Amino acid sequence: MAFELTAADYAEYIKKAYALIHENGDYVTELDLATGDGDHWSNINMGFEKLVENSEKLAGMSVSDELKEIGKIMMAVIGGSSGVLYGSAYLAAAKSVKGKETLGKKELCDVLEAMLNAIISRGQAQEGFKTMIDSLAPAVKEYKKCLEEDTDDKTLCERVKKAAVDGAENTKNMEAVRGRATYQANKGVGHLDPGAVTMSYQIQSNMDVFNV
Amino acid sequence: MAFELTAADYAEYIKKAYALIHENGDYVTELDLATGDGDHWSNINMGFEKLVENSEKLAGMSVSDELKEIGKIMMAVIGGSSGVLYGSAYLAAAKSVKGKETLGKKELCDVLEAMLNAIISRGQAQEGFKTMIDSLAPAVKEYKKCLEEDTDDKTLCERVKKAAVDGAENTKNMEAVRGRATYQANKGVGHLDPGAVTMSYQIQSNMDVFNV
Amino acid sequence: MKKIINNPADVVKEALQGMQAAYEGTLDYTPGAEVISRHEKGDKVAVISGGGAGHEPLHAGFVGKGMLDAAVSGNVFSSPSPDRIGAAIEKMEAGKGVLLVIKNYSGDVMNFGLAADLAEADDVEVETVVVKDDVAVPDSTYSTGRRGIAGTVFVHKIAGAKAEEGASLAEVKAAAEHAIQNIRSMGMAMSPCILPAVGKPGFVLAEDEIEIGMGIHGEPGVERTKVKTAKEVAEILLDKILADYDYADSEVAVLVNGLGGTPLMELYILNKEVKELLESKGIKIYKTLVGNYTTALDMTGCSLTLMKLDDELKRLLDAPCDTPALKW
Amino acid sequence: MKKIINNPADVVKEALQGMQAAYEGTLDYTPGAEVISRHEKGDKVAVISGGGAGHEPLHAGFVGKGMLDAAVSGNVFSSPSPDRIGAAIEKMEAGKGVLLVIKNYSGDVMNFGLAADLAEADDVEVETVVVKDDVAVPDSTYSTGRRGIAGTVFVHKIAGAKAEEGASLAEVKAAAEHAIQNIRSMGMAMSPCILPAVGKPGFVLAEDEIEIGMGIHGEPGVERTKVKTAKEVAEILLDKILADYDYADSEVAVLVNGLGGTPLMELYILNKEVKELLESKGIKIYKTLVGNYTTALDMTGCSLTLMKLDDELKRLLDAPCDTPALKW
Ligand SMILES: Nc1ncnc2c1ncn2[C@@H]1O[C@H](COP(=O)(O)OP(=O)(O)O)[C@@H](O)[C@H]1O
Ligand SMILES: Nc1ncnc2c1ncn2[C@@H]1O[C@H](COP(=O)(O)OP(=O)(O)O)[C@@H](O)[C@H]1O
Ligand SMILES: [Mg+2]
Ligand SMILES: [Mg+2]
Ligand SMILES: [Mg+2]
Ligand SMILES: [Mg+2]
Repeated sequence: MAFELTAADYAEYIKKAYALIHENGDYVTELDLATGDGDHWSNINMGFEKLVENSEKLAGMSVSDELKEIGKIMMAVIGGSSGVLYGSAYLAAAKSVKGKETLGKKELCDVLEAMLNAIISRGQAQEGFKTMIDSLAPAVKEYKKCLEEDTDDKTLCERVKKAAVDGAENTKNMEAVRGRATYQANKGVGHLDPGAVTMSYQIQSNMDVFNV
Repeated sequence: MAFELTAADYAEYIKKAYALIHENGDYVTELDLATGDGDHWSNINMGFEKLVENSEKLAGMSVSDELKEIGKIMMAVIGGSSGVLYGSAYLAAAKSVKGKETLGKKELCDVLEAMLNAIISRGQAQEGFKTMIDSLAPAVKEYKKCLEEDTDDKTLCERVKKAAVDGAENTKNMEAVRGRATYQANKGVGHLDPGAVTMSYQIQSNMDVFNV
Repeated sequence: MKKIINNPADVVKEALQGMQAAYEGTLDYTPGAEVISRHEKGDKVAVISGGGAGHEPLHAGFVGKGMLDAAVSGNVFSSPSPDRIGAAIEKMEAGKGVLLVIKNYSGDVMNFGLAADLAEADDVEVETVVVKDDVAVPDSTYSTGRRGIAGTVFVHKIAGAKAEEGASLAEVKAAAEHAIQNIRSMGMAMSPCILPAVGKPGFVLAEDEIEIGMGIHGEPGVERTKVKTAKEVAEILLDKILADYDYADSEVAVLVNGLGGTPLMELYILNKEVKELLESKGIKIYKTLVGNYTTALDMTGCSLTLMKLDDELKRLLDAPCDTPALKW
Repeated sequence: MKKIINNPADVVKEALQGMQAAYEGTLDYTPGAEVISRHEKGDKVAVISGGGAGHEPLHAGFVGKGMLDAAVSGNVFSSPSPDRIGAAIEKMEAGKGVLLVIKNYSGDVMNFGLAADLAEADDVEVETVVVKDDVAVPDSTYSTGRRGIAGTVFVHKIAGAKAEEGASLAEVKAAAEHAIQNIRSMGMAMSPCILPAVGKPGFVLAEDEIEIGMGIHGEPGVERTKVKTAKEVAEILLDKILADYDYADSEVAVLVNGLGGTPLMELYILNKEVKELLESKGIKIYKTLVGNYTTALDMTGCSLTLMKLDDELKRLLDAPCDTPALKW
């Protein structure tokens, strides 16, 4: 597909992300058991399940309304830290593309950047704090770079994906400053941050949907 | 020793019985776990421990006062079913040899019989109900028979001991009518009654002390 | 064995000391006798209960205005001895007589019975009632028969309220008997408890097994079965209770009781199911208690108790009470 | 996993339904928002708290006269979402403002914070206080910092009593802050809890190991150590508390809290030790609570909380309250 995403495409992406999250349940739960309280996967999985249930409705909206609706659903269903963070992120994303029916290459970048900023402001965390930010921030940076360099779509998708995955991977050696992992004696060092991992799943699925 | 028991001999017997009870802790507990609530050994062991602590004092009394004191200690320390039963038994035993300084062959039989009757009346149980009575009653019966047959002391001791042990052994196939084993679907069939087993330990030790 | 204790032999004494410390000025503790009693002695019939320890808050948790005057503790799961019970009687009897509320276990019946005999011999008027609410066990006059379990809490409430009104010993006993006749309970266990003196579980249940009808000392129940949903558990327990006594068209007090190790959250879920079932059967709920009232140390599981109410029982149930574990 | 539940996804909803059923006419339940609120709305500052489920009786168990006006529940161990919190605010605010009592977890702080912003946008006056009593965690302004645990119960009591007196929002907030400054807690866990949605323990402790300082969601503590006696546990917890805040020569309220799976008997034994230690240090005990007040599902273990009292805090602590889990 060309880089012109409809609400239906985005709903399609949600399904893909759900599948990837869903099948990694044990792994993500292990991570949150090691660094947090063990519920991150069940929280986020429940949220995506709800989104998938609503995917027909979502697919019928304008993209910006869709993003807003996703934010509301995520905030209501997920709860916990990730609920309010993703909720805030999607509401901000909706605002950033207000009135838009579809998303072009540039708009998708705006969406991701709006999400990043919303998460940072809601959670008072920064890159390097061992959170979901550490997957999203490098992905946004890479995305912008690709736009500057005007790479082809396939390259962009691969590079953004890699940035997100590497970013999640890098949380392994970080010390947590925000969130439950701060309670660990070693601040979670040695374990990936579960929120960064599920963020990377979403960015991967996102890029996969567009890169076809 | 001849069959003339002093309070000191009886206190000596208490120590022997304690030793035998003490070393069979796991076994007796298993039995009460299988048929009751698992505390019989700890109850009775605690009682004998207290008696042993008091053995010097006990040894200095007349035999009948000693039996009364033992009854009081047992009732106070053991608690549960066996506490009140042994307490009642020893109080009745003291009465049966009231004023006596020592116990002859005949008096010891009276003591055991008084105990048996007290247990039966306090607990409203009979032989065959899968209780401590099933060790004590045959022992008393055999004791009387030996007195009638005027056997020598050694034979008496061996026969009484055997009756007590066999009696305890026979509870294995009995159905409980009183006590916690009645709650078992099979009424405890297949397991020895813990109270009968500890009774048989006492009678064994008793006979061993006298049979020297 | 992981327990917050010092020495297994001292758990009862130290727990009662620690309890009394939390109710300084309201509750007294008598060392040796292991009795918790009301600080103020009432000019009324004394209602006294007790039994083995390990069922906290039963019994000492129900000592206070409108319920018990004293609770006597035995060792863990072991009946208290007659002299302990005698000490409680001596401490709280005020010349108006004493009612002993006994749960139907051989040990309790024998020890309280002997204590009653001894008190009578000292010219104290003593009456006894025996609680036997556990429908998991067939009722029987020949054998030991039905156990007393969580329904005991209602008996304490009713007898205590009646005594607080200034009723005579005969009247207090009659009220307790009346409650007992109208109370039925049924329990279920999911995992065993560990006695401090034993240090290991008294029985084993497989990872997917529960035991219906298990007693509060781990006495075997009527059936081992696969793990059930809360709804199924409610149905099983309630069916057994309703098959034993006629609650049709009546108003009831409900007690959803935890055995100690089960989180309150699960007891509330069970209560939801119990409520829906009772409503569907046209049985009206007058009052509900949900919580750990009669436990078995750290056993997981629950019991359900119904008490059929009439105007007298309602009045006595509603009467004010002020105890560590029940207060209104 | 053996739990009395129907479906792991429904535990919170069904537990609150079952709870409300037990307090018909006194407490209301708002489906979807998972809010338990007082049936009567007071003409006063509304005190609202909440957080993840699984800590029962916290939070809904403290809704009632003299404590909370509403409690908002998230999923198990998960903060409630802003819209749920908003529903509670909308239901109970009476034009006098709302105090949100938040435990210091990122999720709670973010969700309650957003809810407060949204309510302010709707012209509802909202203030927040953040409870951070757990001395196992170093206090910090840079990182997430100290957790809120069982001391929260005292904050609910103090803030609720102040609001009941008709105080202004600023005054209620000040009373809550004052309580928070004087409260410190420290916990210990002996075995993990099992989340209904996860079905297996979140961590493992060896048969002879305990973890000092573990949080109420199983967050790691400060030290794994061999099983200790009750006396040693009391010493360890108290030392850590006393090292953090100066309680010398003061009067305190004590909370010996169970984590859910520990029998009351053990908590009483611990209280005996705590009492003796405090007495030996010349710290005067004004009031003691012993029981399961802030739990972690079926986790075994305990926490100890001290609140240093002055005349104002004593008055507010003693003020009457009538909630499912605290009543006097
Ligand atoms: N302040 C924060 N800023 C950004 N991300 C955060 C923050 N706090 C937590 N997170 C993310 O949330 C994840 C945990 O989410 P989840 O388990 O659902 O919530 P909770 O911690 O409330 O149980 C962490 O792995 C981390 O990535
Ligand atoms: N009514 C009774 N008559 C005689 N012996 C009894 C009676 N009830 C119980 N026992 C004996 O007591 C033993 C159990 O004692 P114990 O475990 O100490 O008391 P409890 O049953 O109260 O836990 C049984 O094994 C049985 O031998
Ligand atoms: Mg989590
Ligand atoms: Mg026993
Ligand atoms: Mg016993
Ligand atoms: Mg969580």
